[in-house]
Amino acid sequence: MAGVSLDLQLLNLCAALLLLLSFAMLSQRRIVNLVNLLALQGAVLFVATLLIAWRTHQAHLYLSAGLTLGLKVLLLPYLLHRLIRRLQVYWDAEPLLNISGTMLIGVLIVVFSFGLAQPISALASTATRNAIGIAVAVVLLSFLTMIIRRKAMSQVVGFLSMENGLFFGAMSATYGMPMVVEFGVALDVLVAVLVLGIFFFQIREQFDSLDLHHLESLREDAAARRAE
Amino acid sequence: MAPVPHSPLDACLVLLALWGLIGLAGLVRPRSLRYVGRTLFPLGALCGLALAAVAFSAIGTPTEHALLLVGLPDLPMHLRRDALASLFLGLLGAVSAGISVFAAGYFRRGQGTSAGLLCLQYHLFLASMGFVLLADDAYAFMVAWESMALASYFLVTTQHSLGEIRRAGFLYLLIAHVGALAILLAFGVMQGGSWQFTFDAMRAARLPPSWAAAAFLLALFGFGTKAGLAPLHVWLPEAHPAAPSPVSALMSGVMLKMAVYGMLRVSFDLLGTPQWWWGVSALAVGLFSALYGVVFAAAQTDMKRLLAWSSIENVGIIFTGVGLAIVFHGAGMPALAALALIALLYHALNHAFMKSLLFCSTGAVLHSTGERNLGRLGGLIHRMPWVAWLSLIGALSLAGLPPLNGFVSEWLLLQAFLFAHQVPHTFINMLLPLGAALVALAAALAAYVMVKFYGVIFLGQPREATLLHAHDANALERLGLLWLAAGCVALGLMPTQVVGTLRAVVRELAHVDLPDPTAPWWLLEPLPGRLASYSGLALLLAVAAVVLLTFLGVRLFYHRRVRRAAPWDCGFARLDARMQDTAEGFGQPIRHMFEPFFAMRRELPSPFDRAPRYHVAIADPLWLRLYQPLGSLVQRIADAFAVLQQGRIATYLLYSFVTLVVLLAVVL
Amino acid sequence: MDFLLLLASPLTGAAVLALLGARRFAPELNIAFSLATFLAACALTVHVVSAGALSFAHEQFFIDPFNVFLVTLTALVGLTTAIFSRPYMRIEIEHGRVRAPQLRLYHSMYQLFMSTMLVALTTNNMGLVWVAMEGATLSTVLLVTLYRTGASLEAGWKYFVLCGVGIAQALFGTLLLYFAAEHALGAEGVRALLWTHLNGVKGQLEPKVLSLAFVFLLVGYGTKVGLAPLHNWLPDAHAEGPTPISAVLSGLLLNVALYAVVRCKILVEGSLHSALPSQMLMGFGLLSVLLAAFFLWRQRDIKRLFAYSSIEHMGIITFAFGMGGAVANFAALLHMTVHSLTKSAIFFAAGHAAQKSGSQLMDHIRGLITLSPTVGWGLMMGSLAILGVPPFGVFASEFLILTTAMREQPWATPLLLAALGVAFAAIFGRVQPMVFGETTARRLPHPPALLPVFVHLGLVLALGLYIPPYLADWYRAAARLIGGG
Amino acid sequence: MRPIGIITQLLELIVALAAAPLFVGWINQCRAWLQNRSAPSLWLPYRGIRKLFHKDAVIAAGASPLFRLAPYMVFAAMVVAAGIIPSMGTRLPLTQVADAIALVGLLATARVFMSLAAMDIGTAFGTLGARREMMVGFLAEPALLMVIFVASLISATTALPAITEHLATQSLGLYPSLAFTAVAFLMVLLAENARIPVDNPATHLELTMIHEALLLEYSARHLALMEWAAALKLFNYACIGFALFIPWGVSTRGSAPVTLLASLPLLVAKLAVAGAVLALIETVSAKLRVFRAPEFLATAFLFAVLGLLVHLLLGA
Repeated sequence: MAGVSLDLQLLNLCAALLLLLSFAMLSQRRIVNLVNLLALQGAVLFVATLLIAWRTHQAHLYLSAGLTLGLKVLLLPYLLHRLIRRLQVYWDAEPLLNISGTMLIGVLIVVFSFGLAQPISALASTATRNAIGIAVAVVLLSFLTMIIRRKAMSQVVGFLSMENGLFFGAMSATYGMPMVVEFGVALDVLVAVLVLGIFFFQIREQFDSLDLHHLESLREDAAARRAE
Repeated sequence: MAPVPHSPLDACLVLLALWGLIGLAGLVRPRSLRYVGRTLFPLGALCGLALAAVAFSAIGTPTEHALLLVGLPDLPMHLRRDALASLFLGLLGAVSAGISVFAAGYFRRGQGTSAGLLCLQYHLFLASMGFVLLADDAYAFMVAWESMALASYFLVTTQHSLGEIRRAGFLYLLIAHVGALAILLAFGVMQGGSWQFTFDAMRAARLPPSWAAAAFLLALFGFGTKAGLAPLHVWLPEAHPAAPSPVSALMSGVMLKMAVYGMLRVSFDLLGTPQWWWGVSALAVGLFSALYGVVFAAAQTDMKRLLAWSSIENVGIIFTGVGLAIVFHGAGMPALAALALIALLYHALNHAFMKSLLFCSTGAVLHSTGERNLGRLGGLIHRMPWVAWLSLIGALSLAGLPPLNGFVSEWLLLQAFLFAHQVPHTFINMLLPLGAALVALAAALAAYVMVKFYGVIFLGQPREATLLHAHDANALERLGLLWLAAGCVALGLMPTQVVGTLRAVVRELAHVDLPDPTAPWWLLEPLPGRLASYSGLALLLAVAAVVLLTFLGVRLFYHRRVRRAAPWDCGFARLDARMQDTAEGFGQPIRHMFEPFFAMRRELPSPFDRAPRYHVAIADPLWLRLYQPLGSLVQRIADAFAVLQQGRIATYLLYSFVTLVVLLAVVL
Repeated sequence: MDFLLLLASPLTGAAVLALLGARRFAPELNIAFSLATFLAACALTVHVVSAGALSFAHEQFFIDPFNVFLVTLTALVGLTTAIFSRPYMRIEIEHGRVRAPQLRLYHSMYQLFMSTMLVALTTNNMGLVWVAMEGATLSTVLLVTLYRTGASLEAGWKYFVLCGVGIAQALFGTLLLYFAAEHALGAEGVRALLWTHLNGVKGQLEPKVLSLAFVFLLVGYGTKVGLAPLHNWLPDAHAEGPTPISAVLSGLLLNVALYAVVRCKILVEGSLHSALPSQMLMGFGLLSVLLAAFFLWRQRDIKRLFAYSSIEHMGIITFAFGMGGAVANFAALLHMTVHSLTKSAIFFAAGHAAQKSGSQLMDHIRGLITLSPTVGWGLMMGSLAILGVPPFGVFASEFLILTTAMREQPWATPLLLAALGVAFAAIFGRVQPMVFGETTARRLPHPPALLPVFVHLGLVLALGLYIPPYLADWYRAAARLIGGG
Repeated sequence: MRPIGIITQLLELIVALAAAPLFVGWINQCRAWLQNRSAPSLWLPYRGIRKLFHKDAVIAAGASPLFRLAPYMVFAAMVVAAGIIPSMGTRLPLTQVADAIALVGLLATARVFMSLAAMDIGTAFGTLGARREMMVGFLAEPALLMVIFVASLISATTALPAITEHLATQSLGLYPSLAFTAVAFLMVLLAENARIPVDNPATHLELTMIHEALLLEYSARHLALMEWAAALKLFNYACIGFALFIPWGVSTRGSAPVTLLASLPLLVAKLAVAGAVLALIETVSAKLRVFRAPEFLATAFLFAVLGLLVHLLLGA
C-alpha cells in the first residue's frame, strides 16, 4: 500500500474490522458476547470517526465521535448488559439457518454490496470512498442477523449494528451528516433502546421468556383459524 | 313553494327537488302512518303526475341544458333534457304516481324500517332515477346511478331481521357496484383522452373502433347487470321479491328501464355510430335472457319471484330490440332501425305499467293473506274482486294478448324481425328469423306463465282456510291499481298516438325515422306499403260487439234459468281444494320439457308411503356453474395469499430484505 | 407565530400531560391542546393562502401547497380523535382494560405523536423528516401495547422492529441523497439536505445514486405506508392498539409516510428523467391493492378488516401517484384526504361497536342499528363511503383514478376492477350483518362521542359533491408540484 | 270502405257461422265411413247446439263471473277471427284491423280465456285441462307464427289478404318452403283443434282428454257456445290453410264482385276435401300419450323453421 498515508490505511483497517465483526455477530450465539461485539463495533467506529475528524479537521466530527463513544461504546452496551442480567437471557436458541449456510449467504451479500457501492464510490470525493461498500455490507449483514435470530435481544443487537453500519456509511461517504440530523438520529437510537427496555419487561411478564416464537399468534394463514 | 319554472327542465328539477323534500319531511314524524302514508306519499304521487305531464308534453320541444354548481372542480354537474330523457322521465313520473298512491295505502306498522325513513329512501330513490335521466356528464350520471342503487338497496333490506333478505340485499348491491364500475370504465374509454367527462365531449370524441367496441361491451356488461340480463341476473329474483311490494314494483317497473335508457344513451347517442356486430351481441344476450327468464318464471312457486323472473324475460325482449336496432342502424336501414327502437321503447313503457300493476296486486294479496307461496293461495277473485279484475288486465297484457298493450310492442318487434331479411350479412339473415321464433316462443310461454300466475292465485278454490278471511285492497291501493291498469289499456288501445310520440324520440336519438303514416288515426300502420296494420281499439270494438250481440241473442231467444250446483266430481267420492294443481303441478310440463335448463332436486314418494310427500326444488344452474365457482376461486386465492402472513417476524424481515435486494438489483 | 404555535402546542401538551395525564380532566386538556394545534393550523393555512409558500428557521421548515393541506388535515383529525377518545378511554377504564398510569402515557404520547407528524410534514430537511418518522414510531409503539395483552405486545414488537428496520433503510437512502446533493451543490453542504435546494438542483443530481437512494427510501418509508409486501406490521398494530390510535395511524401516519415517499419521488424523477420511480410506485400500489383485497376476504376482526382496507387504499393512492399527471395526482391527493377522514370515522364507529358488544370479532357484533342507530348508521355509511359509493368523496377520487387508468394503463384496470369487487364483497358482506339483524349490543357507561364520525362523514360527503375552489387550487398546485405522468 | 267490402265481410261471417258445425259433422261422417260405422247425420252438430241452448244452465257453486264471461269471449274471438281470414274474398275491412300476427294473438286470447275459465271452478280436471291446453298452445302458437312468417316473407306482408292475393296471383309458383310449412301447419291444426293424434274429441277419459276437460263444467248455452266456438276454430284453421296454401279461386281485389259468388262453391269443395283428409289422418293415426304431444309439436315447430331457412336459402 505505498503512497497511501498511514491514517488512511488505519481507516481501511477499521473498515475491514467492522466487516469482520459483523460476520462474527452473524455466527455468535451467546448473547453476552453479541453485546460485547456490538460494543467493539462501536469502538472501531469511534476510532474511525476520530481519524476522519483528524484528517478533515471538521469540528463537528469530533462531537459525533464523542457521541459515538458515549452512546454506542458505553451507554448502550451497559444498558443491554443490565437487561440481560435482569432478564437472564444468555443464550440464543438454535438460529433458523445453520452457521455455515449463513456465512455463505453473508459472503454473497458482501459481493452484492460491493457491486452496489461501486457507482457511489466512483463519485465520492472522500478519501474513504472504498469503505462505502463495507458500510453497505455491514447494514445488510445485520439485516441478515435479525432475520435468522430467534431471541428478541439478539434482534435488537442486530438492529443497533445496522445503525452502526449506517453511521459508518455516512462517515465514509460524506464525512457525516449535518449536525442536527446526527443529534436526531442519536436521540432516536437512545429512545429506541429505552423503549426496548420497557418492552422486554412487558414481554417477560407476559410470556416469561424473550423467545420470539411466543410472538407468532397474529397471523392470517390456516393456523389462525384453528387458533380461534 | 317553488318558484314558477319557465322551462320543462327547470320544472323537472323543481319536481325532483320536491321529491327530495317530501322524503326529508318523512323524518319529521317518522312513526306516524297518517302523516307519512296518507299525506306524504300522495304528495309524491302528485309530483309524479306533474312530472309525467311536463315531460311527455316536452318531448317535441328542443333540447335544454343546465348546470348545477356542484360536482368536481373542473366538472360542474351538467344536466340535459332531450326527447329520450323526457320519455323516460314521463315513464318515471306516470308509473311512480300509481305506485306512490298504492304505497300510501300499503305501508303498515311493524315493518323493520320506520315509515318516515322508508319515505325518505323511497323518494330519494325516485329523485335519483330522475337525475340519472337528466345527467349530462359521467360524474353526475355515476353519482345519480349509484345513489339509485343505494336507495333501492336500503328499501330492499327494509325487513333486515330476515337473513335471506339481508343476503338478497348484499347480492344486489355487490353486483350493482361491480356493474357501476364497468360503466365507469366505459366512460373512461369514451372520454377519449379529452379530460372532460361531459357527454358532449364524448359525443365529439371520435374513438378508434376497437376502443369504441370496448366501451360498448363494458356498457353492455354494466347496464346488463342492472337490467338483470342473464347471466348477470342472479340478484334480480332475490332482490325484487325481498323488497316491499311497491318497491318491487318500482324496481321492476322503472329501475330496469334506467338500464335500458343508459344502454340507448351510450350506444346511439354517445358512441355515435354503432357497428352492426355489437347489435348481434346484444341480440344474443337479450334472446337468451328472454327464454331463460320465462322458462324459470314458469317453474316458480313464489308469486313475487315469478314476476321477477318474468321481468328478466321482458328485459331480454327489450334488449333484443336494442340489438336489432343496432344491427339495422349499422346495416344502414333507417326505417327498420326506427321500427325496432320504437318497438323496444314501447315495450319498456308497457312493461313499466303492467309489471308495476302486477307487483302491486301481489302486494295487496300478500297483505290480506300474508302468503307469497302460490301453493297456499287460490280463489281470491271472490274475496278481493277489485285486485283480481284489475290484475287480470295486467296478466293479459303481460301475456301479450290483443287488444292490450303487451301485444302491440311484441307485434312491432315481430314486424321489425320479419322485414329484416335484407341485412347485408348472410348469417344474420339466417339468425334473425330464428330470433323471431324465439321471441314468439317466449311470448307464448309468457301466456302460459300468466295463466298459471292468475289462475293459481285468483281462481279455483282457496287452498287454505285462512284465505276465507282475505279482504280486498283499501281505497288508495285500488286507486293506484286502477291508474296502472288504465295505463295498460290506454297504451294498448291508442298505439298510433304512442308511436307518434316515440317517433319524435327516435328521430332525435338515432336520426332515423319511420315514413309518415298514411292510415287513419285509429289504425297503426308502421311501414306504409307493407300492408301490415293493426288497431287494438277496432279489434276490441269488434269483439265487444260480437259478445254483445251473442249475449243479446241468447237473452232474446233462450231465457232459461241458471242454477248453482256442486261441481261434477267425475264419480270421485269427494273433490277438495287440495286436488287442484299447485304451482309446481302447473309448471310441471315446462320442467319436463326444459329439463336441461334446471338444476332440479326431486323427492318422489314411493307407492307404499303412508304419508306420501312430493318435493321439488329448482336451482339456477348459472348460479351453480358460474357464481359459486367464482366465489370459491376467490376463497382459494385468499387462502393462498394467507400463507404469506404466518406471524413470524423473521419471515416479514425476510420479505423486506428480499424486496430491497430485488429492487436494488433492478436499478443496478 | 402561528407556525410556532403549531409545533409548540402539541409539544407542551405532551410535557403537561406527562405530568397531569392521569387526572380526571386530562381528556379535556388533551382536547384543548389539539384544539390549539388545529386553530394554529387554520391560521397558518389562511396565512399561506394569502402569502404563498413560507419558510421558517433558516429554511429548516417550510410550507407549500402540498403539505399545508396535509397539516390542516392532520390537525383536524387529531382534534376529532381527541374528542372521540375522551369517552372511549373512560369506557375502557370502566371495563378495566386500562389503568391510570397508562392513561397518562396515552395522553402525553398522543400529543407527542401529533408533534412528530407535524414536524415530519413541515420540515424542509430530509434528515429531520427521517427523525420525525422514527419519532412517530417510537411514540406510538408503547400505545399499541397499551393493553399489555400478549397479542398487543406481539403487535407492538412487530411494529417496532419492522418499522425500525425499514426506517433504517430510509436513513441510508437519505444519506445517499445527501451524498448526491453535496456532490451537486458543492460547497454549501449544510443546506444539502434541504428539500427546496435539492428540488432546485434535482436536474444535476447523479441519476445512478439517486435511483439507489430512491430504492432505499421507498422500502424505508414504504414500510410505514404499509405497501405490500412490507405491510405486515400494519394490521396487527391497528387491531391490537386502542381505537383512537388505530384511527390516527390509519388516518395520519400512513399519509405522512406517503408524503415523504412522494417528496422523494419528485426529486428522483427530476434527476432520472425515466419512468422507473413511477413504475415502482405503480407496481407497489397494484400489489398492495390486490393483496389487501384478498386478505380482506378472510378477516374476522373488525379493526383488522379496516386496517387491510387502509392498505388497499394506500395502494390505490400510490398507484395514482405512480401514474402521475395532473388528474391522477389531483385524484391521489383528494383520495388521501377523504380516506383519512373516512377511515378515522369508521374506526370511531367500529371502536364503539366493539365496546358495545364486548368483542372485536365481527361474528359477535350484530344488529347495531337496533340498539344504537347512530353507531350502526355511522358504520354503515362509513363503510359505504370507503367502498367508493357515491356521493361520498372517495368515489370522486376513485372515479378520476379509474378513468385515468383506463386511458393510461389499461392493463391495470382488470386487476383494479377485480380487487375493488372482491374488497366490496368482503367488507360489505361483513358490515351488513353487523349493522342489521338481531342485536347483541349492550348499553355503555358513558355516552359515545359520535359527533366526530358524522363531522368526518359530512365532510367526505361534501367533498364528493362540491370541492371548494381554494381547496381545489391547493390540490391543483400540489398536483403540478408533484408532476410526473 | 266500399259496399263490396261490407258485403264480403258479412257473407264470410254468415258462411263461417253456418258452415263451421257442418264441417265438423262432415268430418265425423267421413270418419264413420272410413271406420265403416253407420254415419251420423250431417246435421247432428246443429241439433246438439240447438238442444243445449234449450237446457237449464247448471253452474258450479264456486264459479266466478269470469266463468260465465268466458264462453262469450271465446265465441266472439272465433267469430272475429273468421272475419279476418279471407276464405272467399280478400276485400275484408276487418283485415286492416288485425293482420296475421294479430290473428294468432286473437286465437291465443281465446285459449287463455278457456283455460282461465277451466281453472275457475278449481276441480282437478279443470286445472289438468287448462295446463295441457296451455302446454299445447305455447308450442303450437310459435309454430303457427313461423308458418305465417314464411308466407309473409314470400309476399313481404303480414296482412292475410295481401298474402293470399300475392300467392293466388302468382303463376302457380312452386314454393319448396311452403311444402315444409304445409306439413307444419297440418300438425298444428291437428293439435290446436284437439284432434287425434294429440287429443280425442270423442272421449271423456280423464287421463288423455284435453279439450273436453276444459269444458267439463259447462252446460247448456255456455257449452253450446263453446262447442260452436270449437267448430269455428276448426273452420278458421282450415280457412287459414286454404288462404296460405291453396288460395286459388278467392275473389281478389280488382276481380269482379261476381267472383265472390263463384268462390262459395269452391270453398265448399275445399272444405269437403279437407274434411275427408282430416278424417283419413285421424283414422290411420293413433292417439299419442300426452307427454308425446310436445315432441309432436316441437316437430311441427322445427318443420316451420326449416321452411323459413329453406326460403332464405333458395329465396323461394
